[in-house]
Amino acid sequence: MNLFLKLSDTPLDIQSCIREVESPSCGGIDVFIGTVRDATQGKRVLRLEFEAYESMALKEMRRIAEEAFERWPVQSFSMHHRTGVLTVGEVAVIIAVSAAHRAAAFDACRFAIDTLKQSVPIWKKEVFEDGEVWVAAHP
Amino acid sequence: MNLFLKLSDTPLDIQSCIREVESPSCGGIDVFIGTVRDATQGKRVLRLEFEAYESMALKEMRRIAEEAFERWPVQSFSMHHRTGVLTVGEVAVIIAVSAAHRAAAFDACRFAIDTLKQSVPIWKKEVFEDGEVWVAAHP
Amino acid sequence: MQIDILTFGIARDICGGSRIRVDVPDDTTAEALKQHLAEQFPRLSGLASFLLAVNEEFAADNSLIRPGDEVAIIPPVSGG
Amino acid sequence: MQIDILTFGIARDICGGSRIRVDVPDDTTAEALKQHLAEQFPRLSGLASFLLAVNEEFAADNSLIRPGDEVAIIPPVSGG
Repeated sequence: MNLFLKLSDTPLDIQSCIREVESPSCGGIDVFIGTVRDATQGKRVLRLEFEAYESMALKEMRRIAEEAFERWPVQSFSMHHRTGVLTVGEVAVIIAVSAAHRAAAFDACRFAIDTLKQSVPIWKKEVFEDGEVWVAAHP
Repeated sequence: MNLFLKLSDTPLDIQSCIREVESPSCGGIDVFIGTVRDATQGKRVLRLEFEAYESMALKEMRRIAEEAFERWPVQSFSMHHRTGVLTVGEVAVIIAVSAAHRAAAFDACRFAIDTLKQSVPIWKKEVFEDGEVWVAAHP
Repeated sequence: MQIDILTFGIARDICGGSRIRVDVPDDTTAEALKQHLAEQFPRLSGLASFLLAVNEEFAADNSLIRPGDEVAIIPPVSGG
Repeated sequence: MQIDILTFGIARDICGGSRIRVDVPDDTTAEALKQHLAEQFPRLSGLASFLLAVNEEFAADNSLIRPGDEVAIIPPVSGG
């Protein structure tokens, strides 16, 4: 089980995340990259601020990876998440999954980002010109 | 419609394919990377040889991209395919798709690789220690 | 017993600090602690969800809080 | 009329060259040309599929081949 997890307050490196999952016995890698969008619901975003409950976030990230290995024939799994202040265009999360065949890589990668957004204790605040809001906090 | 297509007989660059689809208005990028596996059906693969009907392959690649733009709210689409002789671990194809929201990026990227494998006139020969075979040629 | 509670995101804003201390009876359950917190900080009840983690795991309502446990308020997550 | 036909992959191996020339009646359809090729190169019929492209588009069986068209044999593709 090749499993790589990272929380970092400095810029993430896409190439190194992908390199972690490359292997001669894999035929397909699916990579998801989440970036900071310049607008949300029509409002201009100046920056995002990510905060993590780091020890628990890493535990939940590991749980996601382990479930991916259980459910699909995945070869390697890497998930890097950024914390701190991010400006528009910066990378907030990278998930790379390799497998012998592509279906497992796609399924596991999509499962991983969907589940991350539901269960990993990381929070983001959107900062606009006229205020700020913790995303998803209120119904 | 930001659309980037490439057929190349020299090594593909993952980072530059991804860079083509990055944009401040996108929130998610899905990337598929197809690499040369060291074995197929238990037989050791020495190398792959890719051959393309280049002008038609680029037309079919464009058709796939255009269909992706029609079917999903995709922002940018890039597809790079390698030709020539590839050794184990090398990158045969990269598809990067960006969108405001991740579902479109995942759906369009997966559609693109699935359709590429069905319709783009590119052929690969697997070379083993004791022979070679054009993949999928025979029922 | 006294319990130190970590807060994050909007819960930190609501509680006014990244670590708060509350005084609850021994053998308090996660559910009872949530009720206690919701009374002390009514805005927690307005969140889309409001969970507790105990020792870095999401806590079931009936799990007991023990002295020394690492307890955290988990408002709706929004990573990625 | 004489038609030059591009071949790729296993079709090139079967036909013995990356460009072959066949002699067919005027107003030949893609289907008739495929039959002609299958008679001349019987191993083409053993492929999982065997299509023609005319001017870089997959050709319908009833499409007419005209002098000067770019015709290609497309054996089963296997890119990616």
